[in-house]
Amino acid sequence: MNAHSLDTTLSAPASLAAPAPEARSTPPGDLAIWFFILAELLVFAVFFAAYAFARAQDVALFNAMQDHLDRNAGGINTVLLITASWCVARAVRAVCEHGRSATGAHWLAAAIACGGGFLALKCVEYAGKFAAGISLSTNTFWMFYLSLTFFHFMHVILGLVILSILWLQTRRGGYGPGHANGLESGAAYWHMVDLVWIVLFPLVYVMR
Amino acid sequence: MNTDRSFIVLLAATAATWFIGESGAAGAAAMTATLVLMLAKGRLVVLDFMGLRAVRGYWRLLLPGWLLFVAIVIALAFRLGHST
Amino acid sequence: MQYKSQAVAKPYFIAAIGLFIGQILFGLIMGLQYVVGDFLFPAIPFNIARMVHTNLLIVWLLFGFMGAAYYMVPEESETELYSPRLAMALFWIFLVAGALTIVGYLMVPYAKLAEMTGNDLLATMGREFLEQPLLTKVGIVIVALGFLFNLTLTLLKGRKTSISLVLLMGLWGLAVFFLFSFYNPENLVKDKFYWWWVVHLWVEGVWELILGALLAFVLIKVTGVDREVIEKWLYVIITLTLITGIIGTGHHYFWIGTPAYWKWWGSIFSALEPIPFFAMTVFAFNMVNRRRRDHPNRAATLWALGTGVMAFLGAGVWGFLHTLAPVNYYTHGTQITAAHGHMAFYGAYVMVVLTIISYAMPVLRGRAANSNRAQVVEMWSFWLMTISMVFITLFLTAAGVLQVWLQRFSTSPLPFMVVQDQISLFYWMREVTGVIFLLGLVAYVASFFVKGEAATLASSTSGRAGIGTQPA
Amino acid sequence: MSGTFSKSMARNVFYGGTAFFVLLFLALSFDTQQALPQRDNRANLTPAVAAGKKIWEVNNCIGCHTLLGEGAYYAPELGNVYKRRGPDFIKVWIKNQPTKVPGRRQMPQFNLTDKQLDDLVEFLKYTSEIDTNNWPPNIEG
Repeated sequence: MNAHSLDTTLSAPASLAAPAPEARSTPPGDLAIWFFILAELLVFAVFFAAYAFARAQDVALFNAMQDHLDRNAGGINTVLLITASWCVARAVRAVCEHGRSATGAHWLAAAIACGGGFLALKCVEYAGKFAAGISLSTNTFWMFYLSLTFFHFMHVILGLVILSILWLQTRRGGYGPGHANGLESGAAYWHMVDLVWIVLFPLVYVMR
Repeated sequence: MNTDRSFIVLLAATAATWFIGESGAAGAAAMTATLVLMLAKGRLVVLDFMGLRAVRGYWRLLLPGWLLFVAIVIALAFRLGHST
Repeated sequence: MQYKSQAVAKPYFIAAIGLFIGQILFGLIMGLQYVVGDFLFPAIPFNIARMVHTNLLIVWLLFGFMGAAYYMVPEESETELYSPRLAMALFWIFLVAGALTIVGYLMVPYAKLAEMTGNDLLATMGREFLEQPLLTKVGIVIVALGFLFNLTLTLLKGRKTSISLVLLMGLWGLAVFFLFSFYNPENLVKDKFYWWWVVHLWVEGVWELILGALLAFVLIKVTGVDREVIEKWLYVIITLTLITGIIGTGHHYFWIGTPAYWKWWGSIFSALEPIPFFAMTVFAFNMVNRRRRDHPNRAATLWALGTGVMAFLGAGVWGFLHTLAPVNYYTHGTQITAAHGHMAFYGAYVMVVLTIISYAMPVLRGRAANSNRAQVVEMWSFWLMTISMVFITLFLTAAGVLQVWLQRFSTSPLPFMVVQDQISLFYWMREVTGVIFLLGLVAYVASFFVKGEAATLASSTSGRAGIGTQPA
Repeated sequence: MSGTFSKSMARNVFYGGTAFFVLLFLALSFDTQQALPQRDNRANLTPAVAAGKKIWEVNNCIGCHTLLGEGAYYAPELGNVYKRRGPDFIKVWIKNQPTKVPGRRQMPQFNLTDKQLDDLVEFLKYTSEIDTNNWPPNIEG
């Protein structure tokens, strides 16, 4: 290993252009975003563990308060995020494998719409909770509910900002087979946001 | 394609999770079912959406490992909660 | 030295070292007052000595940061400093203002000083680390603005490297967050809440950008590793620092009247704060192992590696020890905090300033590196100071554990002063170790006066022994 | 095949991540401001308390003592001293300093007037009633 091995950029676009899945040693996207993703996942893991163990201290409270959550909204939001993630995956495929920027941009727009739907629905949920006088200081359950979901909520916002930038770039034909580092990186971040919700929904809304 | 098939499975698994919640099921069986669904869903997102299926080496194991770790911690904490 | 305006860094570094000596002398006075309570009383009461000790620390680190910036930014920007004369004028203003403030602390009763310096106009004094009179605070802002003006213009007219951008962001952040020191509401909880916006967001926020930039600069110079590689790792590390450190402020919001949720937020995020420090250590060692040249200044390399390790130990490990709310409930405001504070400040900020001084001073004095003899003395000082700081930390930790046990945890808790008497043995050991630290500092100063044949970059083909790294 | 690791992406992540956590911190701080009235005992924040805080400050009490655990660790915690010792003890104690016991830690004589002592005690009383999540663990501070 020398100093350069970390630094090697993809000098051969052909290696990515080929649709055949070739074994690679690093994930799609930039390593820098992957460090960030890992750090975020670590924070969420600690947060989830904190929730689970705090719940163990007061199961009755957590179960009672959980009944006030809108599981339908949570379920629909899961569907929205999964759909958005799928759209992003299709967008990456359209651009990276087939070089179809226009198709990719459409998929990204659909993903942004789904993400916007998530935010809207979550706002409705929050409005109901705030109207009921619930805050971070109400009790441990609501502290965690609001902290976890709001922390995730902000990630959705950041994810949507990233997707919007990707959408603009893709529409302009800024990415293509072999030069889609930004697109793949942003997509990976969005999938992380989805992944976190896939844990959060059952943990907070369902499990008892 | 993997992506589309995974998407359908993810929708079905979400419906199942939602149903467990609606049924009000509690206890070890419900917990295990929910966590297994969670692991399955997360794994599909990681492998097919994030594209880690095509990656060899530790990068491929890192995120499923994270999922498994989170699931185990949750399971332990819930066991602790039920036993007290 | 590539740009002659870099020379303004030299007086800043000299002043920093001078004030460092003062800081340590007052530290020794306080250490003795811990066990001989009436030592120097009433000439220098403990609260005055402590104020001098901590304020000197802050001021000399600021001198170090400024000197570092004046040295680094022209070289990074590949242009002369916008105004060397402004830099020199600000140097004298800052030095005189700082000296007058310290003299004021020592000569005038604090309440009288407050009255004389307009504390009745805007009460900002008498809060830990922000004890400076209003005039001094205003002076700090003016000096900082002039300094930032000078550097920002230098940067704008030259090459904009990531290192100088990160450095400037850190320095701007330092100035911006200092403004919260002017906000001192009557409500004690609010006072404390925003007090931490200065203190925490400095040392666990923007100062770490400065730390990262200084370390990255020296590593590029002494290892010859590609700038691209070092700079992208710099970004990764400071990202980790800020995503843990900003919300990590919450670990100060457990017991001061702020809402209970900070116990969770603060614990979760600050528990992850060791990660960037660990990353920094790994990074520093990696870069040195991958070095493409053997820089003749082995002392600077040693300081750079030491910064990584000691910052990780002091800020990372010792911070983690008492950062979780259930632990902090018992350790808050005990000698455990003092132990952490000492090693964290030494490991992160003292050492990084000594790193840049170690690298830059020989250059400012017209050579690539000091003579071998001078470097040996400097390395002795490194080990003396670092090892004694480790022991100071260990003794204070032992004192703290005992204090927590007797005063907080026990079923029949003892009063504060009774406990202090019982742990005095550790305070004595700390004081003895502090004297060894001073010896190390004397050796450090002496290393500047050791003669011998100076090394040049060309003559450095051998001699990688002694810095404790494996060959690549 | 080795992956991409570019400085520009690392820089973007730095800016994005920093902005994200700054905003999150501001949001939490905003909530804290909203929640403080229930905790910070502001109902009892009288002019005497404010005057007492200033006396606390201009005599640099924090240079030896801790207040709610923050300050120097040379002398006892004073956040709960009102509950530990009561108002009269505090005033007599301050008046009688320094003790001049050889070898013992000494507190200076600050020459406070009776009014100033009353204000300081009011400040310490107010401080002792702040909701500190039940800190310190016991009366010894």
